[in-house]
Amino acid sequence: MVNVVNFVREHWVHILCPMGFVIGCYLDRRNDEKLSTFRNKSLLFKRELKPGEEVTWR
Amino acid sequence: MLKIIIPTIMLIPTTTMCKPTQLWYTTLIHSMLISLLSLQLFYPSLQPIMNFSNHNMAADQTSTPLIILSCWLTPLMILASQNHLSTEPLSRKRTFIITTIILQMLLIMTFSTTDLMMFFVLFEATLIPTLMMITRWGNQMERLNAGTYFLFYTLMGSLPLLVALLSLYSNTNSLSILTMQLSPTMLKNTWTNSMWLLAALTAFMIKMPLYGLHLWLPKAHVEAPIAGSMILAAILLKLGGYGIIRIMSTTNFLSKTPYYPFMILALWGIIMTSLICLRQTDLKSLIAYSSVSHMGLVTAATLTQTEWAYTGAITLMIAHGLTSSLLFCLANTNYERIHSRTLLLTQNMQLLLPLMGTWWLLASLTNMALPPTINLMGELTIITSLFNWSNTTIIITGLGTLITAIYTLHMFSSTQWGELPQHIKIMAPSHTREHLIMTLHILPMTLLMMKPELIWGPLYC
Amino acid sequence: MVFFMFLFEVCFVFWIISVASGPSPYYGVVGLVFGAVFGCLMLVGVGGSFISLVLFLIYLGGMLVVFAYSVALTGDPYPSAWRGYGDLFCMVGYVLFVVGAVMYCFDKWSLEGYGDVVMDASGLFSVRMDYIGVSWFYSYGCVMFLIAGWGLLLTLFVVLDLVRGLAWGTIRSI
Amino acid sequence: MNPHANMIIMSSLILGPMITITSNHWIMAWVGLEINMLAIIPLIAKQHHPRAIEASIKYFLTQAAASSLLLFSIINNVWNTGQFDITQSTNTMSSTMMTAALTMKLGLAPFHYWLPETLQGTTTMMTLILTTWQKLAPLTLLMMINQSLNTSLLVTLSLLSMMIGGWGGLNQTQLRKIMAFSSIAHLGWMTMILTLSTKLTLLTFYTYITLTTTMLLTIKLLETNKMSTAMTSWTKSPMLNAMMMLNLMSLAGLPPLTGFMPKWLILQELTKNHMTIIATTSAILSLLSLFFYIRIAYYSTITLPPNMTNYSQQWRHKNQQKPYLPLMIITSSMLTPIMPTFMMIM
Repeated sequence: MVNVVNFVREHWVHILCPMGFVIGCYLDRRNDEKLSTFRNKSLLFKRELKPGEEVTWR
Repeated sequence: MLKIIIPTIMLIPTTTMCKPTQLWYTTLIHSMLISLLSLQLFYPSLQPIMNFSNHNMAADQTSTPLIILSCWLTPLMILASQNHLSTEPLSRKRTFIITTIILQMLLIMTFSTTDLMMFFVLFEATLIPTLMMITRWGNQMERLNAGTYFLFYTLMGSLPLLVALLSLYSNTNSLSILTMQLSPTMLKNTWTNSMWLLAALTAFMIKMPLYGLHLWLPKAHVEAPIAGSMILAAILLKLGGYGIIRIMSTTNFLSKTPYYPFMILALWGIIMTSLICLRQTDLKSLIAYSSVSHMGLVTAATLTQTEWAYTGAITLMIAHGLTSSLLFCLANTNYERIHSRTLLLTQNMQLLLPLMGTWWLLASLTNMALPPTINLMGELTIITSLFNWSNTTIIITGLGTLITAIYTLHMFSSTQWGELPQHIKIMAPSHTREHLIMTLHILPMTLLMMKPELIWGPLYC
Repeated sequence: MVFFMFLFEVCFVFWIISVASGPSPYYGVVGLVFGAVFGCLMLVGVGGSFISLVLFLIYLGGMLVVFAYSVALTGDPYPSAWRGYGDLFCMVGYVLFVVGAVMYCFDKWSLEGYGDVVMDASGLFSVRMDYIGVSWFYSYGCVMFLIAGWGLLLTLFVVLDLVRGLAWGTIRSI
Repeated sequence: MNPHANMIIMSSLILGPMITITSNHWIMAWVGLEINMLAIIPLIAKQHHPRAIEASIKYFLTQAAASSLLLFSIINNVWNTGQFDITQSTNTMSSTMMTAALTMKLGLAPFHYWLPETLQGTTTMMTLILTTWQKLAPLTLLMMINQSLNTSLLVTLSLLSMMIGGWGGLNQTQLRKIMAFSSIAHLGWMTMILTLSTKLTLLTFYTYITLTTTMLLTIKLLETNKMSTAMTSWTKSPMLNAMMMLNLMSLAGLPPLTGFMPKWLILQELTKNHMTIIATTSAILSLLSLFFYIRIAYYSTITLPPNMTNYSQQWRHKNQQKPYLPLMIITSSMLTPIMPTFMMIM
């Protein structure tokens, strides 16, 4: 137990960058959704889901 | 794009709060992870579209290699500066690393923004960390002079650019890179448009630098610390080329006449700066002038505005970025041992540092564009497109490549062979760290040789 | 009346020249007071007897402040009057400047009309025009009056503070 | 100074510009200016040092001359238009004279000679008041009469003061004098845009106040009055010293920092009005100021002398922690992203 607490105290800074990556991924995904929603509003560029596809922005 | 930028920002608190003993490898590992993460941008760049991240940021074939290069350079800079900073107190080491991280963040944003005004602001924003790096961590007293030169040359050119962009904005009501080609106001070939073009291009020409506007560059390179030289040669010069490509897309239909002075200076500069290289005594200055010479090719290529030329320009920018950064690292390994940049005092290095000799050889070969390096691909494409633009340019470009080969060989032979200087009593062996830096420079070049379409730009798609 | 006016004007200019050329602030204040007297008399000449009276009183009050200032700023134990040619040059130069300026201004700005207005009421008014100002002063000008009073109080404080100095009664360090 | 007298004087110092700003009547505006001018004289001369007295006399003479010129132009305006209303000062000659008087009060070139001398003569805090609070009333008056001002006159004056602010500061070693020249150059930017957009003048003024206040408070805290003491100021507060560099860059108007925001908007407004050449000239003239800012930065932050301190016992300097200073540094360096909000408010 003490070891774990000590380990966390020693190395907690290493979590910051991966956390940033997770946040960044989440925000990127949201932006992708927003942009593809915008795209799907246009008649020219909108796209239906292919079978076996969850989202249109891939 | 945010999944690269936000970890980069989070790297700043990581740097300030990590344990003193872990400072170097924590920042190194994390920045290396970020740069590996950025490689995923290559995937969408192989399709002929702007890859939007959000409505302010997008990456296309032109900007993706540069973004990845700037991500790649940060761990290398951290790695290379370790010896240089070893005598500094801890807080200054942290400040230095934070400066490099901020620079990386600003560069990613500069290359990925879709708005010319944002591009301008971020382009200027990179000045402050670079200035701090040159003037605060340089070695000699002349660094202050070099910093002033750097700042004032760049700003003198870019303030007209600001006004030019603002006037374009008040004419077209948009500065988006995507819709710029569609704006109708730049069609006419009038004096106003020529002056506009002059104002818009001068900033990038100074940044490139064009021959005649290049005096700040050797000074800055010579006085900067190793990290400053690396980032300056690898990315910051390329900001100019990238800017020219972006601005040129707005002026598709203008007549070619306004470009002639730039073109002449660029082509003439290739010869002149290569000749200057031949009579340099200062190793870092020699590498700096070789950068000017290579960038002259890029400038000339971007001015012809063909697909081939753009491709060659981007390829050469990436290739030269890696090569010149590698050369500066090699020069720095000598500098850290001899404490002099003079070529005459660093002879017969291959006897003392044999493995370093291999790196020197490889670096020299890439710098003189030996087949099958990507430098050759870039130069060859540029020479072809310039030949297509005007047949006589082959004289200048051919001569340029010849002199490039000569001075590179001169640099190689005078550092690696010859009489061992008498004053060297004690010589530290080369560290694994230094070999790692060289490997990390050579590795991407070798890999890109095998799959050049990653940096092939608009031609591939 | 025309001769009186001429006399007043000449005296006014004379005293103002004495202010401009006098080397000592003490005499300068005297010159200002007399200049103010003749200026007010000129105003009487063009018909503003009441306003000139008010102006004269205010000027006297102001002169005291100026006097205090000059005492504060010089502390000159032996005030000197005119002597030598330097002061003469000052005088002549000032006269030339005034004459030139007046001639130039008469041409440029067409100021001929300035003296012609007489402040008598006309038409149905039974009160002189400059008396109307008194009623305005007490009706609309109350706040202004208070602020002006505050300004005078402030001036008093400022002068006192400046005069206090360090150990001396005046600021002798200049 | 007696505390009661001090209170009266300080309150009048605040009251004066308040009266000027709120009044619609020329005489009241003039009275406000006078009260303000009278109140600051004993504050400048507070130390009763010969230099302080000299500064206060220079200030008094200039301001009194400007006030009397202003009063004369007011009377002239009333004579011609019959209006005491500030916004109705339509007579050309009197509005020109008003411009001269108010720019003299502000310290704009070519009426700027008193400003560096006065600022050098007094304390740093008085420099702060003189460069920020004292500019408020004349600038407000200029903005109120901006309808009848002459654009080419103002643009000439502002270009002139940018040049003088830049060139004058190059030769100085005293930080307060440098701040005076920086103030002249910034005032140039404010008057440049005065006839085109008063809101931008206000924005420029706000950012100018923020930046100058931060800079002068830093100078006060580090007790660096000249370049040579700036050399050793890093021993007192290293972090503040590093931030001073950012603040100086912001004063110079380098892009991502706060100081760039007003310049950007002003240049945009000028280009929109087809004054491209003037915009370019003024942008390039700001490089002159950049040179001396960067010189201060070189001295204070960039270069560390090999010897520790030139002054004996510099390290004994009592380090007062000012809680507001970090906040001010943040506002003075990182406010540019807030620009859209500004544009929406205005």
